[in-house]
Amino acid sequence: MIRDERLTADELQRIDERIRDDWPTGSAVDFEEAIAYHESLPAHKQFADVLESADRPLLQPRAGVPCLDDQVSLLEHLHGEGAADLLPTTIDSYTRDNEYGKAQEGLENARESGDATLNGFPAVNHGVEGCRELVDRVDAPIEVRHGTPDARLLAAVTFAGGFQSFEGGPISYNIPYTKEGSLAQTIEHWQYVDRLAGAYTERGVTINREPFGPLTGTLVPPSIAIAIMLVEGKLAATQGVRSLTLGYGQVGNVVQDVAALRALRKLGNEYLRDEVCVTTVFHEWMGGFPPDEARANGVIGLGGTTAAIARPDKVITKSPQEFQGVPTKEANAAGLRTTRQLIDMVVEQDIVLDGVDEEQALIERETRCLMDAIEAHGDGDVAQGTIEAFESGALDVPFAPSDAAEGAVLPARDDDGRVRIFEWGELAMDDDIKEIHRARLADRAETEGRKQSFRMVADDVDAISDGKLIGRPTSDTGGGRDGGETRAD
Amino acid sequence: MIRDERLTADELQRIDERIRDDWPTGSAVDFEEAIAYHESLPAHKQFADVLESADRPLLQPRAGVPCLDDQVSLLEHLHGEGAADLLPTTIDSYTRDNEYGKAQEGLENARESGDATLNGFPAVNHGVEGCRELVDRVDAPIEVRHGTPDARLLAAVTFAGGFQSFEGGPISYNIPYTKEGSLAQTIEHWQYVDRLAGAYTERGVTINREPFGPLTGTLVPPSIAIAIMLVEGKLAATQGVRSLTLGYGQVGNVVQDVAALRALRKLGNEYLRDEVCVTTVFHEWMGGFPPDEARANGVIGLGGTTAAIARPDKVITKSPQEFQGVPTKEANAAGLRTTRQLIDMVVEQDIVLDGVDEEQALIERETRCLMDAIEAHGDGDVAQGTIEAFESGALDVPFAPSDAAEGAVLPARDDDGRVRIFEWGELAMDDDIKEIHRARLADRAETEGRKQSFRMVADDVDAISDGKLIGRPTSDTGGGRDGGETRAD
Amino acid sequence: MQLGEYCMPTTVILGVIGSDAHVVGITILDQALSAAGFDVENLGVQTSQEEFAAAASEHDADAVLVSSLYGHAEQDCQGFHELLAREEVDVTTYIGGNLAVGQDDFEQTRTTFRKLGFDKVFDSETAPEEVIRSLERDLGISTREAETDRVQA
Amino acid sequence: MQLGEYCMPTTVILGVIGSDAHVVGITILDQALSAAGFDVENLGVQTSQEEFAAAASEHDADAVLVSSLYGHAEQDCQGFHELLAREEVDVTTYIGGNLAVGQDDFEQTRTTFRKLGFDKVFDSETAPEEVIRSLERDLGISTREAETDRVQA
Ligand code: B12
Ligand code: B12
Repeated sequence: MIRDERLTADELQRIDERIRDDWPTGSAVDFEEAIAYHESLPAHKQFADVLESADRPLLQPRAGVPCLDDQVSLLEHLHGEGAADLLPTTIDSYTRDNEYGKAQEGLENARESGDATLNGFPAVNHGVEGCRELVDRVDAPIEVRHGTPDARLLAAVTFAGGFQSFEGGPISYNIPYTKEGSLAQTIEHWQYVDRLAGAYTERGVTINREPFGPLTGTLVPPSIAIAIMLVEGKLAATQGVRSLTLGYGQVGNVVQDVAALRALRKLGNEYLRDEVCVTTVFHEWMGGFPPDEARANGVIGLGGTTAAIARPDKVITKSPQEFQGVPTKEANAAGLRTTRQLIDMVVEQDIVLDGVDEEQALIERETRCLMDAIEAHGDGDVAQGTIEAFESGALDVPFAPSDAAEGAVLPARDDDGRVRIFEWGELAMDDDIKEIHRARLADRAETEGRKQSFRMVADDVDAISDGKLIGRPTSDTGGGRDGGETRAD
Repeated sequence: MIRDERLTADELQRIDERIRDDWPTGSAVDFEEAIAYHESLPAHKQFADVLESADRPLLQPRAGVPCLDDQVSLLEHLHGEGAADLLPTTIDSYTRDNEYGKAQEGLENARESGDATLNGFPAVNHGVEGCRELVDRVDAPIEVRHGTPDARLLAAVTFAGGFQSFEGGPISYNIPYTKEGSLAQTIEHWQYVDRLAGAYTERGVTINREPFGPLTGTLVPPSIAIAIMLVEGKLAATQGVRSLTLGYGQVGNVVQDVAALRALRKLGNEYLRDEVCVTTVFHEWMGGFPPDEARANGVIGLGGTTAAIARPDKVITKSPQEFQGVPTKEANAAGLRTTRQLIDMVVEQDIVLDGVDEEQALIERETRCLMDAIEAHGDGDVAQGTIEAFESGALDVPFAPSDAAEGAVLPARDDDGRVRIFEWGELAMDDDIKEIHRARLADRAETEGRKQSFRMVADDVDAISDGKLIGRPTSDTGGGRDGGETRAD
Repeated sequence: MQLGEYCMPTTVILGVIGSDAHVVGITILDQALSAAGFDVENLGVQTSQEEFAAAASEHDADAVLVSSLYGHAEQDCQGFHELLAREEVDVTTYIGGNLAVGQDDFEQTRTTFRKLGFDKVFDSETAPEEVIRSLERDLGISTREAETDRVQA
Repeated sequence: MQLGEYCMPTTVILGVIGSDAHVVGITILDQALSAAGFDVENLGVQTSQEEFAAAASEHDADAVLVSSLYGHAEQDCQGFHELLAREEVDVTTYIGGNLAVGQDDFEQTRTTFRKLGFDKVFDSETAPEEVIRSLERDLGISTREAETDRVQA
């Protein structure tokens, strides 16, 4: 039975050896030699230092293409034209499935045809040497961003390859990203990743770890996201991780977003041991985008404004082409600059919003309910508690594709646009908190003169792409995606 | 000596006849027949009604090209693709100078070459028929936007031509727009414009009038802008105008902008007679824009957010191409949609900002100082008082190109980015208010470790186009427009 | 709209193909199609070609709706129609979502997937209502057609 | 930088041509040039060709700096250099600002105004510092050149 305990040196080594056999490039991984490589990197490529010592929110985009040279010029563009502070390397979907063979095929196709036949950079296939070439040629810290449930080989290769930051975690890269993986298994896999990060850290090479806060990106209630961040943070800290960036995805209500980021920071510092340096990352709206670049810029603008008020340590930006598909590098850089302009115009302003404290208090209480439930489910062990809590539905994520989550919780916006919970399933929450949500949603239902139903949830899912925050019923059914109102009832 | 008194019917007629001789198209103006034409317009083209009955901020762009067909398709594009609620017709610069001959030349050139050799639509040259064709072919209310100090013939032609809204005023279209025109003269000229609007209004055809709030668009302290709006409102009301939209240009500090719009609305209702329906218009940032569309979208985004919080009746949008030159119709429509998305995402949120009330109280007190000074200078007559107050410097506008204003007042941002006054000249302001500004600016000077100087003003002028709100000194002198720091001292 | 209004229940298979985990779109489609009276068999995300084929034959489906968002649709659908043919599954097939990697031209994408054998190809701006209308037309569900005409007249 | 560092004061005429009233740019330029030690004769906005020519000859100017923002520069500058020649004013002439209506290509704009006789054409991204550097070079102000070299070395 998996428990939240530190892997021993032996276990680490055993897994390490086994995992490196999964693909030929694994054999090039050599821990001692990798430490030496990291030590040779200049200060401005040391991810954790750059992030933790910044005096304003740093910006980071998402970006990954199959071939090395293309990835270099993509990142150079985002660094130069986009003025990104931190760079990403987004991994392709085959690698996420550990299908290195298919990734190899895609990579070779891409090399021949010049087409982007993979939706990211197959770092395992590029191997330690390829990764280092990337790190050497690009002049800023780079993080591995992926969505891989079993990221062990990816971590082994990319850490040795010079990357000093690694996104994901056993829950956040399981529940939103897979159908069948069990949590027991992903927790075990990520214990290795975190232990490996810890081993580097102990040798003076800090590997920053970043649990994926937005989860399904779709109306995730803040307390659910924060609880999962705390769990992943605790699991990582146990394995020796000392630089943790906890994430949160914008929901679009400014007060709620600011409150959530504050709650995340506060609870992160409270729940995680003192030795851990906790930073926060704010993801610009992760749900469906408007199918129009001008409107998408409005969504990005709200993200920038919110970031300027909440002041997270890092912001993951979106591009105006988010709706359509993987953005061009120009569009990606544009999203960075729009965000930068907004942050820099607003960040020096002393903006204090009414109601943030109350909302923050509510989010904190909700999060504590969930954390207490996890604690209770696991008899004090957070690994076991998480597994059991998901099993019972005490912990749940809306729109989770994974069999490991009930997916019974349904969110909807209240009359002010804050994300509340409409269908609780078995979520572990005090009754008086449920009552608050119920009352807020009742207000909305009354405003709209309709009952709370899945229809409301569906309308909220489409609202931002349709140009609004709240999915109000419309009489006008002509306009694209909000059609159906009159007929699907 | 010009006084704030209503023109008699005789005076109106006399001017009317004289002015119509200034260009051949003037002879087609027939008041009675024009009333009939206006009465024939459908409800959704009645400007004042549409504006005054709206339940959310309406959007309006700026746009004008020389030829009629082009203007029609430009406006149709902005209405269709940009979803503009209200449309503009921006007049060319020759017409603004009453150089109808040159405008004619430009128009003919444009017709032959297809190039836009004029920077706007020469409405006088198009005449009553041309204007009506525009009004007929375009399916939304249209306003005349210009910058013409002597707009008498333009008003006569465009009112008869079916336009129901007319921007400008004797101060706001003098001080920022000309070097030599005297205020006595522009007040006289605008008394005619307003009286004509009043005459239509009395016959049931409401002509909406919109004093130009942003003035020089460059760090104008809110109270100065508001005082001028009140003066122009009072002058217009005397002549019978009953639909007044008072304007304000964004300064970029959210609290100050929200406070200013509230003060404008409140003082507008207080200073103007009960019969006048007062609405407000918010202009997205009117100063120098960033030379980059992505960053410009950030500026527009902040405008939209501010509008959503302050909820003016109307918003004049900017395009991402503002820096470069007259925007393409696509860019213009994009600015509208970015703004719309932001407003619609934020407007339903209950956002209450700390400090708005205090800032609003300060702005109101400042405005009252200026209004009292005008009252005193004119012995109770607002026309005379305004002229004398500008003469003495008791009323002044920063960066005014006009000889009629001292132009002695210099603004600078405080440490929070609010626009304060750094050099007062003779501006009529209570000492304790001056003390508040002084203290705020001293804070900034201290933060920056430099003295208050014109250099600070110049840095603030460039700040937004350089990507910041406040023009802080930078060590990095490499970057474009902020160069010079090290050498020009 | 009640189930009873159809002469016989129309069954559609719905799922996300390949290793794609984008579930929100099919969740919305499932809800809308069910509300409109279809029998929806929702296979969820990360569904293989074989699972689609098996479900279609097991439920004697009228249509198979394949969703793909993550950009690997073309690879994931290679040989799918051949498989259906081998399994003697004769159904209307739709594919929809974000079908290409990057900022591609949709007409080109449509051609690609039509060539792969799909009867219809939908972009990611597709509203559930369009899918319902299209299924009605393609599956010849006349009650609703008639009603639609009335409503739109 | 003190005036005294120049061998003799360098006089520049500054103004906005035509009926253009955009004053902010020349206000900034005036301040920066004055601070850098130039004698600046600022004619303000809405200055005619004749006023520019008269001021240049009256002050025995070294350079004339014409600003235009509102998009009518080309019309406003027709014949300007012929006028200067007639008045026997021999000065370095610069023009800068937003010189064309609309989203034009700057290279084309530069050609247009070079043809009209301007020695140099600046776009609206020009920082005051660039103008100072350029004037130093074109007017052969060597003290500052030397100093610049030192500073940049
Ligand atoms: C939310 C989201 C996520 C969430 C998904 C959570 C979940 N499990 O569902 C998370 C964050 C986990 C995620 C992950 C990834 N994502 Co994603 N994601 C999105 C996003 C923002 C919204 C998708 C969504 O939910 N829309 C709302 C629903 C209601 O709309 P919809 O899905 O489009 O479905 C509608 C229509 O398309 C249509 N439709 C859909 N299917 C079908 C089928 C038929 C037959 C028909 C008729 C109609 C139809 O009807 C639906 C209802 O109206 C989109 C971009 C966007 N659209 O704004 C990117 C996007 C789809 N993702 C993308 C990518 C690349 C990924 C990742 C590979 C990369 C990464 N950065 O991690 C991973 C993939 C992981 C995996 N294994 O699948 C790309 C795809 C690129 C491409 N195709 O070229 C997009 C376009 C973003 C981008 N611009 O880069 N993503
Ligand atoms: C503020 C502003 C106004 C204010 C001006 C107040 C005033 N009296 O100064 C107001 C609102 C009144 C106004 C009016 C108009 N404006 Co205006 N305005 C602007 C805006 C937003 C900023 C200009 C500014 O002050 N910049 C800050 C200063 C510091 O920079 P600058 O002027 O560019 O000057 C710098 C450089 O260009 C350079 N430079 C300038 N001149 C010279 C000369 C030389 C020799 C050299 C070397 C360098 C140089 O150095 C300066 C210092 O760095 C610009 C768009 C923008 N740039 O973002 C539009 C803009 C210039 N305006 C424009 C227009 C069309 C108008 C109007 C005709 C139309 C209208 N809508 O009313 C009227 C014109 C009235 C008139 N008679 O002139 C257009 C011009 C279009 C074109 N050229 O194709 C612009 C580009 C906006 C747009 N995109 O449509 N405007």
